[in-house]
Amino acid sequence: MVFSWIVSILRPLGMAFRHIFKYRFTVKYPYYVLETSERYRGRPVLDLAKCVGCGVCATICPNKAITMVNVEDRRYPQFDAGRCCFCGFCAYFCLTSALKMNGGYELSEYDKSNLIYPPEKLVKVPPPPPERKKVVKLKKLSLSTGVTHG
Amino acid sequence: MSIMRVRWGPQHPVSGQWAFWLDVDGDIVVNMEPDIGYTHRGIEKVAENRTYIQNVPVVERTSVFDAGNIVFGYVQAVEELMGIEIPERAKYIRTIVGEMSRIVSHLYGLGLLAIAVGFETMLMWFINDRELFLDLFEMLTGARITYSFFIPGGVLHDLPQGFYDEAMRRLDYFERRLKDYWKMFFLNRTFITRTRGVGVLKREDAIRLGVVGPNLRASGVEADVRKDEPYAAYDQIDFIIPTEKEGDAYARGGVRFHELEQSVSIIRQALKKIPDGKIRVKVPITPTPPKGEAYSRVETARGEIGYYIISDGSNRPYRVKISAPSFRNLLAMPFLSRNVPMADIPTIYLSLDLIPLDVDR
Amino acid sequence: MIKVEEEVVETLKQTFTEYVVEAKVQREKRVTVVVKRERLVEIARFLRDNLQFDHIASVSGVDYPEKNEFMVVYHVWSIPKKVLVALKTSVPRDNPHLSSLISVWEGVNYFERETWEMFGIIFDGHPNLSRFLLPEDWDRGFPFRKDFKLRTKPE
Amino acid sequence: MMRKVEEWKEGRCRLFHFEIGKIQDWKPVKDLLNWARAWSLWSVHLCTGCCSPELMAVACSRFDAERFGTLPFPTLRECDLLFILGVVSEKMAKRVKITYEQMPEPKYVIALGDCAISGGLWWDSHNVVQGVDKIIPVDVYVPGCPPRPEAWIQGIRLLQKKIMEGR
Repeated sequence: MVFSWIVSILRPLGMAFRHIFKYRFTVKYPYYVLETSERYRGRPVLDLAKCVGCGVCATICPNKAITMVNVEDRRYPQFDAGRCCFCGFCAYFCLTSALKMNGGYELSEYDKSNLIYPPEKLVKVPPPPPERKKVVKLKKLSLSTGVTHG
Repeated sequence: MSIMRVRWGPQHPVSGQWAFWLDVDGDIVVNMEPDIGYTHRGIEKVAENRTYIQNVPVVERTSVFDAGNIVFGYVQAVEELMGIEIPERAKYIRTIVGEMSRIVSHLYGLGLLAIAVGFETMLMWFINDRELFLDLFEMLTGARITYSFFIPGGVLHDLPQGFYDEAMRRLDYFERRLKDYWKMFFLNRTFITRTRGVGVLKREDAIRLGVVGPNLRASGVEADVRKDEPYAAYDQIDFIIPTEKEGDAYARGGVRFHELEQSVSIIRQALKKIPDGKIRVKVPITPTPPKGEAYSRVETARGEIGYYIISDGSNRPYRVKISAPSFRNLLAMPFLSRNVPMADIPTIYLSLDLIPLDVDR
Repeated sequence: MIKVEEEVVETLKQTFTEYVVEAKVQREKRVTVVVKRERLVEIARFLRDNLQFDHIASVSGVDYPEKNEFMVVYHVWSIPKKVLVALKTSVPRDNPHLSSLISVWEGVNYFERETWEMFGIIFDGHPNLSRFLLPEDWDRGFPFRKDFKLRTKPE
Repeated sequence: MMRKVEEWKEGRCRLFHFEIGKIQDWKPVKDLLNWARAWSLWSVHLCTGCCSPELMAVACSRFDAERFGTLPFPTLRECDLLFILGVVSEKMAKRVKITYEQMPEPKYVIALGDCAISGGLWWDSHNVVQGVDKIIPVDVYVPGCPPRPEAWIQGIRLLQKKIMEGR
């Protein structure tokens, strides 16, 4: 009985020791980034040529994050990242697929007013920052190399 | 002896988003009263203000830990109101998402239980294995935690290219890990002594207090909505419902652990059996169900959730009642915290897997 | 398949003839019973003791300002029978008193407390009807009533 | 003696004939202090809303925010950083304020998730504070619902930049 108790306590230590030699699991984020999937819902990006200004995105939005604004007597969506819940309904129900949810997730700001994206800012896909070194593929990180734990 | 009133939370590493009032006599807790409402957002009222599809992200925030299963009940209730039958393939995809969500939630809950008994390695391992499924979720739904993937009428997307292989690979790996977990965690002397006999909930008490989910099954009641009233594709899938008799913290952890194994097997079967076909029936952007009411039950990771939706024929629900699992399990918390040492309170709380978000709604 | 549900409806109708306003099988595993509130506790006790409805699922209040009444719905699941019964009763809006079912199903405790807080329905015999979910200094009325209006535009 | 103790408390004790407190204004020392502050942002465990599952992901080994010195720490008297994890209800708002007041200066606040930024999904709710900046000053806003761990880390990096620049 006592022996089995000792074994039960020593076993985890042994298991943890084995993991020292396994592949490193941590993604060193600002320098290496994880590749997000194609469907990842970041900030929406607007295609001005496709947008017909129907306002379905503003109607369906549960948060009222999208409002329609006038730019040169046409109506375009204006997006407030500080309100969006990233449900992706605006892109899914967009009639002409002018909205796509692939604008990335690095949206932090010091100032709240910078979180509002008027149409001319909404069209830009953010470029990758220069400090990036490498994009880590999901597959490499996961199972082909064995255990994913550190 | 004088009895002292101690407040615990909401700013406390273990307490989460709520507080307890503990009447303590020395080190023994005499009485305990939960002080909840710190995350009360009024989901039920807010839902009356939105259309049926807009409500999907809203009801999902009931408990984002288990977002797949929480929305499940809502969309089923709306479908029942509208009288639509979803395609077979959508049912299977929903089953897969629901079970993955259960795995994610149980891993989180067990990880927290591991903290309560002083087992930080286990927390790290559980949360890291949770990432395996969060990656799969990101592949399938496009979000890590809040999926908004089910809408009335079906699901938003089909399974992506290469999902089958990736999922199978991860499940193989995860199954190997589960064996390690059992050896490391559940056969561990430290864990056993700290959870065995703590917070014993007897069968009669569990039923009387209306406890649901793994907590009820750990007390020896075989009640699971997936078997009692099969929804989605659960009637075509072969699985068992793990139960334990003891009703203590160890049993509740054990039931959750065995449910992980069952979930892995369910996902495998569903991925193999999944038929071809459409994933969504056409539903207008603002659905208007006819007058009526529906009560839909779904087994989430924490237990049965009930959605009672009344429609008055307009495009917004007249009343949405969410009978959330943690709210029903909450009554067990004061019951179990009587005449126990104060050090057992975190173990009891985290073994019941109560989530204050779910309680407050 | 639908036998058990009909049996429940028939038994209830026969036992409490005058007090059951309406009893029907909504669909498979769902029974709806509308009762008068005077004999609510007895009907609930009968459901628990004779018909094995032992597991409380939810208590919801519904506000109908046009009819000037609240509907209180108790959903009770039966673990042996695997049937859900919706026990409905209506309360006048200007005098919302209802006897608490805490002596029958102990699980209604927090549900009734929540319903009191959100709708203002007073459950007589409930041990502790005090602030629960809303802030301690809440004074803006009962939020789930229909006459409590929410914002229509974000601030 | 008493005078000396009080001077020590106020950080202006005379040592080697000049006031120590004034050293802090000397630029290299100031930079050093800011650098030290930026890399030891111990954060408070105050879960206000539903971004808490991502707290786990951030604190655990995959994203490991501890690389930047943000260790979640139980005692808020020793913490510098307050994460507002999502929705702040009116009942919680008072506690958020109390928590913020208890923290020692200098202290920083990161609002995570759009419920904390502007009320988000609960723009019409009866019990939700429409933006945590109505109660306490916020340094960095991190949108997302909940924000990805990477976005979370980006917020921490922005805050570090802000501290190091001495703003």
